[in-house]
Amino acid sequence: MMVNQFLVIAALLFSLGIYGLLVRRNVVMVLLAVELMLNAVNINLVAFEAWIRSSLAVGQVFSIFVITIAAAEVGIGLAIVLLIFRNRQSANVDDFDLMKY
Amino acid sequence: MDFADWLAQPVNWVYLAIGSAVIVSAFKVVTSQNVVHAALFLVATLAGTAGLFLLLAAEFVAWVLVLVYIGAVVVLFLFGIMITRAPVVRDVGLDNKKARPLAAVLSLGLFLLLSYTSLLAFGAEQVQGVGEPTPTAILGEALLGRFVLPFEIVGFVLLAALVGGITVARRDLTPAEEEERGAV
Amino acid sequence: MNLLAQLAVEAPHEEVHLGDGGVFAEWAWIMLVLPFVAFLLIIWRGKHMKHQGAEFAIGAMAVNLVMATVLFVSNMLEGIYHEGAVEIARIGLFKGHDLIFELGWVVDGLSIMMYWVVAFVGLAVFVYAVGYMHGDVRVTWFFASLSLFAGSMLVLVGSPNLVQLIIGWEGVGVASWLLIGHYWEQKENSSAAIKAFLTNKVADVGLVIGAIYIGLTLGDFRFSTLEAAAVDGDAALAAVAGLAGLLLFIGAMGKSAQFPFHIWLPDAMAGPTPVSALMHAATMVTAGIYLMARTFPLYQNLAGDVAILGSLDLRGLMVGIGAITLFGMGLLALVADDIKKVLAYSTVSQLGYMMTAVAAGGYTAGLFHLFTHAFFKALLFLGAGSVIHAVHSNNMSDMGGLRKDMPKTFWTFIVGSLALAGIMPLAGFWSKDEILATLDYEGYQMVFWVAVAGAFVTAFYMTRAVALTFFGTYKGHGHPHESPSIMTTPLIVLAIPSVIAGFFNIPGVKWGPIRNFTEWLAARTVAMGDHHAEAIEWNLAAIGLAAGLAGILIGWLIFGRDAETQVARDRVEVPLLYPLLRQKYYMDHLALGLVGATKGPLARAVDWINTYVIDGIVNGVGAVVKAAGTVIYDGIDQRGVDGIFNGAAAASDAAGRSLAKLQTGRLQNYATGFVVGALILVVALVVAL
Amino acid sequence: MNWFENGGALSLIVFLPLAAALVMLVIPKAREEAIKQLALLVSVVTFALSLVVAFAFELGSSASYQFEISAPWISAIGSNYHIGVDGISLPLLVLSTFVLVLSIIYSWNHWEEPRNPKAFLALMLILATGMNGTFVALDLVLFFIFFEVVLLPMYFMIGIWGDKSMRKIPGFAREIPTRLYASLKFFLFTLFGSAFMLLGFLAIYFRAGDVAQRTFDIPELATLGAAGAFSPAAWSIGGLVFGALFLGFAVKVPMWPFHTWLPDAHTAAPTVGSVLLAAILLKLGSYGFVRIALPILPESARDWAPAIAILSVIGIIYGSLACLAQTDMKRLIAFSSVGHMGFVMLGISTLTDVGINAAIIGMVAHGLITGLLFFLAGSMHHRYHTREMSRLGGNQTLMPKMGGILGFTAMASLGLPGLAGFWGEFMALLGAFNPLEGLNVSLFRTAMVIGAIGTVLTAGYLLWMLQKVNFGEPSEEWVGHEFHDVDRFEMAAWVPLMILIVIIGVYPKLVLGSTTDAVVAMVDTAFNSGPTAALTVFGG
Amino acid sequence: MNYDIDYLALAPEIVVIITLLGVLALDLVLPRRLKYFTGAIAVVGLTLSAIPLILLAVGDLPVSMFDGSYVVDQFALVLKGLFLVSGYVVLVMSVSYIESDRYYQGEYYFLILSSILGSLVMASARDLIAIFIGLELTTAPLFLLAGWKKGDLKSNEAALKYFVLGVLSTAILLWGMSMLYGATGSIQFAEISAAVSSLRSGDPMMPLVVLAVVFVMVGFGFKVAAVPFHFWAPDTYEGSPIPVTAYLSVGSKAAGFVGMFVFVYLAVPSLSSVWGPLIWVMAALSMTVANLAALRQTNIVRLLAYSSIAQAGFMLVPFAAASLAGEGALAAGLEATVVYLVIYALMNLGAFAVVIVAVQRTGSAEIDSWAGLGRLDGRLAVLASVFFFSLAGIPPLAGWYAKFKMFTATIAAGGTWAYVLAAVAAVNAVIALAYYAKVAKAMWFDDPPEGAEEITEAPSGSLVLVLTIAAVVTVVVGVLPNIPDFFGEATRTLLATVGG
Repeated sequence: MMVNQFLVIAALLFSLGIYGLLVRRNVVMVLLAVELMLNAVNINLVAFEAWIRSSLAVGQVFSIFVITIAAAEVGIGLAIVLLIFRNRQSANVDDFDLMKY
Repeated sequence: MDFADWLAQPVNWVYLAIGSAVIVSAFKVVTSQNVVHAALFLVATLAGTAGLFLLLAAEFVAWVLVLVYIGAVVVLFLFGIMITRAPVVRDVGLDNKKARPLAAVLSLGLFLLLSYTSLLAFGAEQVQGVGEPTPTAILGEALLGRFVLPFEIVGFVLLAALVGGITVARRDLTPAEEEERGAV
Repeated sequence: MNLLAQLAVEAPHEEVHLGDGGVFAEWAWIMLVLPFVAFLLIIWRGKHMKHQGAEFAIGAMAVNLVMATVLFVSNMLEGIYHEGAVEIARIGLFKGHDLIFELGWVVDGLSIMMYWVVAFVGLAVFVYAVGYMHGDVRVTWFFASLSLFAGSMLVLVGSPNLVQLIIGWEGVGVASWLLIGHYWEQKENSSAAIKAFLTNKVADVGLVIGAIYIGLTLGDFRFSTLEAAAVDGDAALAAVAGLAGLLLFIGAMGKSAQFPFHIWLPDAMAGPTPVSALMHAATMVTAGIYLMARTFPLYQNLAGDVAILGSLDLRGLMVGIGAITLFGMGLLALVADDIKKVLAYSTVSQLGYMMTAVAAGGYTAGLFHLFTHAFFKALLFLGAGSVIHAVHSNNMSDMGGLRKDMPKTFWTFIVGSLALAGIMPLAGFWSKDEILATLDYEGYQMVFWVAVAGAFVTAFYMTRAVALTFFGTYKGHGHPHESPSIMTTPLIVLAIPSVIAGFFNIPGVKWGPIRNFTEWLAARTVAMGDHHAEAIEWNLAAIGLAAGLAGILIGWLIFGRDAETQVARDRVEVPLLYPLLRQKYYMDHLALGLVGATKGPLARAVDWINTYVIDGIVNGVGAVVKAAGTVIYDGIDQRGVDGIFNGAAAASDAAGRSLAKLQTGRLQNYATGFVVGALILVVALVVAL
Repeated sequence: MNWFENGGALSLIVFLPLAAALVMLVIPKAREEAIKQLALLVSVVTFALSLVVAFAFELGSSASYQFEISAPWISAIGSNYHIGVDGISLPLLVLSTFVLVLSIIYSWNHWEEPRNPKAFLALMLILATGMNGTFVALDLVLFFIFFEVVLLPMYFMIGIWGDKSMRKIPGFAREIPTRLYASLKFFLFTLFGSAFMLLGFLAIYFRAGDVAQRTFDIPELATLGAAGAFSPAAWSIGGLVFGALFLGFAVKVPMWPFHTWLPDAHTAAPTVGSVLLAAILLKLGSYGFVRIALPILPESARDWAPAIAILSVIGIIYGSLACLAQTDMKRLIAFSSVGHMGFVMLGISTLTDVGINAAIIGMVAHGLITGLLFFLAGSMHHRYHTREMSRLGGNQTLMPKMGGILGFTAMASLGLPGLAGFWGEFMALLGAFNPLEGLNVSLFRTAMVIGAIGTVLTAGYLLWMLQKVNFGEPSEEWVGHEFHDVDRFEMAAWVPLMILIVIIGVYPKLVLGSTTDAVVAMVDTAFNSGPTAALTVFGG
Repeated sequence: MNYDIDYLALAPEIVVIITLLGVLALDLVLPRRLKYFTGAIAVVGLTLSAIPLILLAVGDLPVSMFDGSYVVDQFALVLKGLFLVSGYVVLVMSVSYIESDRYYQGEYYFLILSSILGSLVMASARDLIAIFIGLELTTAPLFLLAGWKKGDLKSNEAALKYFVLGVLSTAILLWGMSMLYGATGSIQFAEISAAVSSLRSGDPMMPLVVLAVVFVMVGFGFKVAAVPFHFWAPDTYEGSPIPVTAYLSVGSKAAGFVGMFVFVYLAVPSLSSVWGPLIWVMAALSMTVANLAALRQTNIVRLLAYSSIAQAGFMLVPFAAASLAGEGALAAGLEATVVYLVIYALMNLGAFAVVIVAVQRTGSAEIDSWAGLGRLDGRLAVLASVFFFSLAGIPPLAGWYAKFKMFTATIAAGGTWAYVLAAVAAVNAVIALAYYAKVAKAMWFDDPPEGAEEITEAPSGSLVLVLTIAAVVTVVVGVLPNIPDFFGEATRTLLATVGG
């Protein structure tokens, strides 16, 4: 197996994540897209680790950190979604443009 | 090594199977017009990713992914969806349709860029030690030795997310309610 | 080797023995300073004095007269020369030596003559003014200004260098502005004052630049240096002589009201009459002649022969302008109704004589006429003032028959008129004769005849003025009375030199130990090199005298017998010439830059022109310049230059507005921007590397 | 008295006003008299100190810096607290302290709304620190700081106490108060210039040599400059660097076409603000040319000199013509500065000892004269509540003393010989006659002639102003008004100026005696002209 | 492998950790009226953490741990000091603000302290993981703090925008990091540097590395709010509680800069042809776009947001210029940016403190509501003027030296691009003045609203303290720039210790 076959999948996930981030109106959906992107990075890291095979398995360690952080981000994100939803009765991103210019 | 050789390796069949599943489900994550479906497709994507990890000798990471993501994060998402989706007042599309063309172009461009750079850089480099999972002990030692500091710090990230998340997400009592409760 | 060093080793260019003038020459600076002291005293205490400060002015002028007389007499007996200076600035190492600015005083034949004339005429005018201005507005200020006027003139004539000359020169200009505009409640008067100042100022550009040329060429502004260099034929000076000479001449034209700079002078009659007397006799207008005389060696040795245009050399140009002035302005005097304007044009005409003479090489002749003219012109102006004082009008059409009511004024006026007309043996005859002799000797035959014609015209218009004023019947209002003695006494005092001044320079005649005028003036650092007749050339004198007598005769025939002025006027109203003269040769209009006016139908053109005549040249040119100012200010400055700033500000503002619009408030727009930015950067850098 | 001569005196002159301003902050607003007295006392002490310095100054060696001190300041960049005076800066320093005293005296009973003497005087004292500091600074960074320090106080002076009327600005929809527009414009213009000036300073700094040799020290840099270290031949951006400096100084002067802030700022500023702006602040720019731009970048200065000369004469003519179009007396006076500073810059552009001397005496004279004119304009506005010349006619009748002083000052301003204004103009023309060898003589002579013609226009607009303001019958609207002629505070502030105008007019050595050796030394070192044997002949 | 821990070197972090845990614990037990005590604990804790910092500074440096992935050198100490001081100021500022609005105090302080802890880690982090984790710890609490005014829709929105864009930037950053790891096989900066320096143009690896570097820089660019990664800043600044905004504009921004410094100078110094132009563009855009947009602002906080974007642009200038001049100029660029950062932190915090006082009084952050402040409360207006004009860079206030250093480093770098950037910066300095002056104009030149009365009561003691410190330091530093220079000089060790 080539490294690249994983990297391409990662690139695809990452790009899809961007797509989702840009088109989704619901905040939760946006968060899902972000998870895709973070996951793509994990694929990269693990694939590289499998290629490099460093003594400390740095890639895998890194990906564990990323997973952890991603979980934390989701927690924060959902907290914010709840906060907003309670005040606005909406989780649609484009409803929020009180501040501009 | 040409494509036929590549195809001759059985592991690549597995790869193709899992990979296409990951891609399809990821695609559905961002295109599905049903929020719950979208979240479930994320589960599929992540599960597929975990499969890929297994292929890449990252057993431990694969299970972490399954546990943390599928076990916790996606549940969290579903909660979020339930809370925010249920009382939707207006019937609006899930996507901002006007944004689609630009977003599609951008993400396609990004994909081309990312894959081009990667393909150019790594060519036909092969992953090693397929089927030789990294011993979890190594990971454990690394995490508590060389990476003990980030490990500790990441705990504070989680703690902060927890404490802050709760504070932010909880509903504040109105002064009246507060008084009531104080009286009790 | 620089020029100063040369000067230091060479012997001074003295050809005649000159005395040092003694203590009076050393202290002559007092004369220059005293009027300014008087000025300050008048401003400080004048209001509280009995004569509102005239005392200080008169006192200062009296002291000056005493000092000037002592010097004058010494110079009569033995030529004296003294120069003193105080350094007021020094610019180190300028082109190898220091460039020095000095204030000082020079006591030599030329300046002594001027000191005395200024002091004498000045004193007479000051005393007269006490009577004339009695009860008028701002008498204190008037005398302060008069002192300033006289003081500036003294600074000018006492100057040993060009810079101080400029100081005095402009001081005279400012004082004249103050005095002409004395009655500034009326706009015409202040406009006339501005016109005088600005016309002079335009000419002063020539003086200043000329001074710079000379000063920097020689490395020194001193006249003595200039004279020496001119006599030596210094090569550096010779190279700039033509241009510098022309520039100085332009300056002189302004002050001395030579055509076409004469335009300011008639308007300057807006000031009180004593001012006119002082201005036309002793100060201001003589300054130009004085400058020509002071720098005479330059013209005589270097500049005169520099070609200006084709075969016309600088000297020819100057003589020609003098000639135009002396004849043309005389004609204008012929048609003026305002008695002061008659005298004013007369002055311009006489200045033309002086300029012609000096330019032609008649250093002494020109100055001699300046000398005699000062007395009788002051006398005439003061006489006119006396008449005006009596009839409360400047116009001769309001006068007539005054000889019985104002005998002292009448007789002194007659003396002045005869002197001006050049009737033997009064002062004017001798000086005019000398000018004619000079023109003849220097070979300016045509100009000679112009001068003769001018003499005729002079006699003619003075006869007209006398006839219209003192003969015939009184046409004004009220009953005119003779002026008080404080006014008539100066008339009488001035009448004396008007009669006798000419005797001091009769060629070939010497009065005991008193040297003649030629020798007085010759007391300079270098010889002037002008021609002096050995004896009276009677043929020339006869021509001049005949012209004068003819003028009187014809004038009397026209104006004397028939006192009805209107009729008289009609007789001389030659078609074409008369309107031309009435409109002062349209010079004002020319100055307006409106030459094209003649192209249209004449009537309309004249009408159109007349509308612009009212405020005269300064307001006319002023209007053009101010229009230019408006264009510059409104069009270019406010719209263009300032517009760039305002435009930049507005553009920033607009850019800010549109950039702020990028901040739509939509999260996904932000994300799009984010991604687009990142992608562009990556692609650009990947491609670039 | 060692400390006194080793920088102590100058430091006191510079920082005493600042200290007083700080002290003033703790005095309660209500104790107005105490505040005023403190300000006056400090300004008088500063002035006295500057006089002591002037008298103790060795005129014999005016080319070298005296009362000098150099102490380490910003060690990282080798910038020092280096101050000192030479013959060039001495007259300007004295002028600066002198005008401050007069301004404070004048302020005694002239307060613009919203009054607040405490703030006003404090700003004035801070301003003084900036002004004095600029004239003594011998380090580029220090110079820059002081140069900029004047901005804030002046900004506030204009903005708070300035003209309250409204103005329509092209390109903007709403009318805005004149003072706001003017204050911001002043600030932006100057900052724009000085930002580039700073870049120029830095470029010079880095060009000065290796890390150890880099310096901001003006005398050292001047030595290097004379040796050709910054010549465009060896340093491709040398000309650009001069351009950057030029931008900074020319805005301040202001030279055409960077002048447009000036009429607005002057017109809108409160009287004392206009006075200080005209009398001192403008000089900072021209002083910068003499102190920094020319000695450090002599070769580039040569290249730029014709351009500067052309801009100067444009300024002279343009300023005068613009004056003719004015209806507002104060604005007219403001525009006149453009013309007068044109002469100063013409002098500087000749790069000769005469021209630069002319510039300095021109600066001093302009400071005295235009300062006085602004005092007068302010006082008249105070009484008539208008600056429209068409309404002011007959001022001479209503207030004879005021009219007389105005007449005198106008005469001085038009460059009447015998008064201070003459020397700057005349010597600038002298300088333009024979510019530095190598410069285009005919260009400069043309400039000379145009400049001389400019004097006529100058006379024109000033006389015209006098005619409109002073002469004629008073307007109907003033019938029944009682006008107080010049009061004693005004007299106290103005008479010294008038006396000095006359004294310098009659005895310019008062200024030139101090400057000449210093200028000659500067020109000699920078342009290596030295004494030339032959006199330049016409056309040569 | 020896992964010994030098506890002294970690002491500042440990003290902060103890403090934040203490705060959290105390918050549980304290009754509501005593909750403010948590703030006091936080302040004291931060003060205490400065002690080991000083001990370290005088001790033997540098200390290197975990294979050199965590280094305590002078650079780290200076920046840690900066984080502690600005954190300290923000905490002090927060006391009255948080108190007055019934916010959750204990949690608030806990989160602020967490963020500070993250910054401290970043300053010493010398590998990708550590710096990533540090960055996350710095940022994550701020996502929540931005929404701390829970009932305020603007605050909600601020949190949301900050969060989503923050996560996006994290993802991009991570992609870059992962690629760097793949390309070099290491996460350690020194090793990455060694691997990367052998790359030549045309190497198939090059585009990937370029992409990775840009992506990482995008992540840091987001933190420092450089254009075009600034979009969140105006909205988030405006909506967040003002002390949080102050911290965002100072502490968090500084953390972004630290990340940039360390990454650029230690991990990919040889790729200056990549990050140099990148930073150049970000600098030029940040200055120009933000300054122009700021001209239009009517809300003071939003104005300060744009201002801080523009200031970030100014800070990037020497950085960009240094990259163009090669190795020698890097130190000068670093020093200039650090000096700028230090000065900026002080004056910007001062400005925010003034805003807090004014907002507490008028209840509005619109510039118009400041009209006539000069007459109503002269002292506050003077302080505000000091800070705003210092931000504008008017001597003798400290801001001038920041700009001066910036120009110095830029000109020192030399070359056309540096000069162009300097010119752009110069023009922008002028534009910036226009809007800073707008605030001064409102305070001093506009008339106070009808019926407004002179304000005599002083703001709360903690704010007075902050204002006084910031103002005094702003003026003193402006007159004696040796002080920030001292710190700037010290940071040069970053280049000396690792790789050189």
